[in-house]
Amino acid sequence: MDEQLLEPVRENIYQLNLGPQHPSTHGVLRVLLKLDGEYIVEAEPVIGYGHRGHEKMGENHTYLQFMPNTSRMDYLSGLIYNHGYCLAVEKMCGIEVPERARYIRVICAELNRISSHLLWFGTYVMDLGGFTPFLYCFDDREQILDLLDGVSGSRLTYSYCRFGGVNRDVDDAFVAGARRFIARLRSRWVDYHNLVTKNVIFIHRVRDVGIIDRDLALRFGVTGPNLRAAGVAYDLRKIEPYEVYDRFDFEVPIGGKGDAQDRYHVRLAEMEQSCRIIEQAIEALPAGRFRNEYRYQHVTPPKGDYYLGFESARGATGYYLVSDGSRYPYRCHIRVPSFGNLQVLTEVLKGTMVADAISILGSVDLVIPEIDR
Amino acid sequence: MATEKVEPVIQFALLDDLLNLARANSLWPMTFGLACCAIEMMAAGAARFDLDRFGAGVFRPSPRQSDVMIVAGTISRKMAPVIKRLWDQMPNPKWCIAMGNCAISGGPFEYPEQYAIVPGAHLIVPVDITVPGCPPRPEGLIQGILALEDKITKGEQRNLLRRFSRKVEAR
Amino acid sequence: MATNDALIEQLRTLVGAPAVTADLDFSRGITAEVRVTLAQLWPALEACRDAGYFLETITGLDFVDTNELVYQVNRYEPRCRIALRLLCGKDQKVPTVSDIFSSALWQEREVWEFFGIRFTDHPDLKPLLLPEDTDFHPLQKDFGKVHAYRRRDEIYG
Amino acid sequence: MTETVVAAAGSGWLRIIIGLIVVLLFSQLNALFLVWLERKVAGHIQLRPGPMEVGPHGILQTIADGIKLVGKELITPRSADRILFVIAPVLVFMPVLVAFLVLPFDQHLIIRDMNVGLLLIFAFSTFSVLAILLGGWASNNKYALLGAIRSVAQNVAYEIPLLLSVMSVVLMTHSFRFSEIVAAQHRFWFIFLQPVAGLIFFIAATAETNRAPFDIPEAESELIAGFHTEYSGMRFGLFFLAEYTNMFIVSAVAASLFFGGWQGPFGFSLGLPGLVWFLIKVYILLFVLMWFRWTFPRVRFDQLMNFSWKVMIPLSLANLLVTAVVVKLI
Repeated sequence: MDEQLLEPVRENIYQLNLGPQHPSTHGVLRVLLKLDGEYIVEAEPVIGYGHRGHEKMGENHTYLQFMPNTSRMDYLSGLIYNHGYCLAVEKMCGIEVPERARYIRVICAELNRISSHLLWFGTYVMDLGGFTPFLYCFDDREQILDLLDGVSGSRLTYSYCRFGGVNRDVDDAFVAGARRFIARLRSRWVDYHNLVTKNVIFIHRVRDVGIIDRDLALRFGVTGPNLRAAGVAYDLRKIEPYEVYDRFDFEVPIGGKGDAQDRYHVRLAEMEQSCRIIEQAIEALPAGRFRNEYRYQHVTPPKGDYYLGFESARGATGYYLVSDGSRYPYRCHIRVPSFGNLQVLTEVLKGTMVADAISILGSVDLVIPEIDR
Repeated sequence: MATEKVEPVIQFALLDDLLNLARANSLWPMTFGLACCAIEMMAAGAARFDLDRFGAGVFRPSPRQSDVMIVAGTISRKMAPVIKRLWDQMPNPKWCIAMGNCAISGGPFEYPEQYAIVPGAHLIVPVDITVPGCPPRPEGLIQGILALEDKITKGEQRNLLRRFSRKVEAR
Repeated sequence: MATNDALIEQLRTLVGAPAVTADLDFSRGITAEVRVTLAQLWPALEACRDAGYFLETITGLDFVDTNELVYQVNRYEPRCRIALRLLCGKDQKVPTVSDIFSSALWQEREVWEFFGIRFTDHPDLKPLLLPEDTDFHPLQKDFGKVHAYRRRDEIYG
Repeated sequence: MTETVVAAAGSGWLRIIIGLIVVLLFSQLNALFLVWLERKVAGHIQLRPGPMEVGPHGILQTIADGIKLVGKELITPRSADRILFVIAPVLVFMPVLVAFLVLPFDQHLIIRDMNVGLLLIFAFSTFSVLAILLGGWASNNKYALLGAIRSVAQNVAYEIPLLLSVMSVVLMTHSFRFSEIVAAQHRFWFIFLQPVAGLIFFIAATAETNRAPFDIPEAESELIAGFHTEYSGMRFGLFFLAEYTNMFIVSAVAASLFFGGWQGPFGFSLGLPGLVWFLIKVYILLFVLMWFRWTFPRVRFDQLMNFSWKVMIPLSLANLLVTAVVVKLI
């Protein structure tokens, strides 16, 4: 810090402290901007304002006790994080999961992904100054939250998955509700496109802004929709199919040059693909048990380490678990996608304007407590 | 923070009541979220729950213009001084709602030898209302706001503006 | 798996055949595991970068007798996660790989603040997530409440 | 009825004093009403009811807000320039009041029907920019300063097309006097004769009042609250009220210049008094301004500038030229 203050500052260059309390840093991110007028000379994200010590907690809690933490890491796609964690522990211990449970998990995870993207869509347009789409998205999102609330009992931090299944079975009302929601969401696209996608002001704010191309993404480990916007079809659901994703017919939407507009279109297209997955999963939803007969309370995986990668709403996520044969993991490391997605901004933000910085920050879809863990 | 409350020499009871009535019905929160609870706070302000019905939907980004600080989420050690500073930047009279278990007591993240968080907003700023839950549902936050209103007007019956509309509903 | 062969052969020649365990059946989430020494880390990761891999994550591990770093690299095509395991003593410094993968800049800072493993030539080695005046390393096993502090061979045999 | 009132009020000083009192009351109440209306309009656009609980349909909401703001602590940052910091919010409100003096609410309901009424409004409207600059500068806050700089640049850029579009109306009426301009629209409103000028005027006026999509000086997601980041209590309230009164004024000017002021369409008054016609038009325009705000995202600073200098100004110049030629020929 001291060195930073002492270094000779060029004339006309001043520092602006964006955050940690700022309307568009999506949580508690602080970005130190060095500005020349409105142009950014240098940007340094400062993180850690949401650090809660998840990894230490992972070592202090048994495998099951850590489950609620997983949905609080990335609270926008909490169920996907639950899902990944369950898969990791199940693979370690060799726990069989009933078919029905696997389909339920996929349905719920995809619903969660849509809700995460919807929230991103709303907040992104709000960052750009359009307030109304935010409320429309929240209205749609509430329908998903109602569905997931019905099966898991929580609106945001689900902890729905269990080792060997899920917490509660879904009923016909859920299935009908999911169908209704998909129909509703599809009917809303017209409004969204008219209000946002085709809006001239919006197009000018996102086109050619914040380009993250393949090389840059490779250097910084950018994944998820931000990478796919650069034209790389890297989606762990396709590349390393986990659960039953290999049984569904869906596409991986990709963009072209990787600017904010591509990221916008990729996320919108992903929502549609998630709808397709849910539809197929509902069609194929088998009867049977929704969790194993044996309730796995204290699992003791065999010694060794294990990595499971899965695709959260923000990109390639992974749990690295080391077991020493006891009830507590020896090490619990989480690879979070937003980490790389934020780090790349140190390069991308250079030379842009403050208004663009907000647009770029919003377009990469950050969840800060996920980075801070 | 713990300054003694000095009673004014001349009391303006009616004026005070009027001011409190206005304050209670115009609680502008600060745009300020820390973690998961912030999303529920946003949901409370959005179309379905609409905090604006109670006059509390004007989320001001600047602490200078806000009346109530909703501490929504886990307070990390790194963030604590910032929260204190934001609180000091708010003009009097001001109130604080601790939303969610993390802001009340550290919630699920509080355990022996936890190194990263401050267990409770009351350790940094004076908290008026606590809204438990992990995270609380938006209804919970609305109830918290209403409880704060009652606290400001010193009793539910004295919130005349709200009582008026309740009568309309009852009819 | 055939596409992997080029890089894995290259790594075999770099670090010696016995250090490479390739073509695992993915039951542990990785395709190949490479044990590297401090000197071999740079060339091995450079070979990975040249083959189009990206650094997925760096994980630190704290054992009684040693520290361990696990570098995981991956690429944009199916199933090719390679884990590079680096054992380093308690006082040993690790060369930074931030010149090879920019994403290591922050990940190494994180490892430093959590485990106290120092990286040489790192341009900006200060705490990332914790306050800048932090003087403890929370994920070291002698910090706070810990259930077990083991030697490495107790787990990996 | 209005004639008798005006006649009773007489002319000269008495008229000015009564006018000022009425204007003060009207502008304040109107601004409060507009704030409420904005929140209601926003609410209904966004699938929610808006203020509902404070009084019937939240009608008392803005009064509660106002009383609360009066009762708030006034903070002056230690590093701020005290005098300028205090003056700025007062300064932003004064020109707004002056503008009311020359607005033609009805044929006879003008407090002072000056022959340079139009010029007076534009002369004083620039004052509010000065106030914003002072406020942003005196706050000694980087966000406020950025907001102030943006505001000045934006206002300078949009003042030109605004005035140029007004000039084409003036060319047609040969007068700066509001009553004459309105009277000239007895048959055809100028929006039909001067559609381009009308459009340019409305866009530039939106920018002048710092309304979305041109609200970059107070862009919430970028600059916290822009130039009034450091203002608390009623000082902030004054900025807030001034914004809404400004909105009223530009809508009133637009209604007078392009929509026939107090006159009904095509000379049919439909039995409604002039004041009603005038207010109907003004509120429709105000609604459009609110509609803009809740529909459009914000433009970027440089795009805003480009739009003004590269599109609006050449267009308004061309329009002025065509008008001049046509007026000369006829």
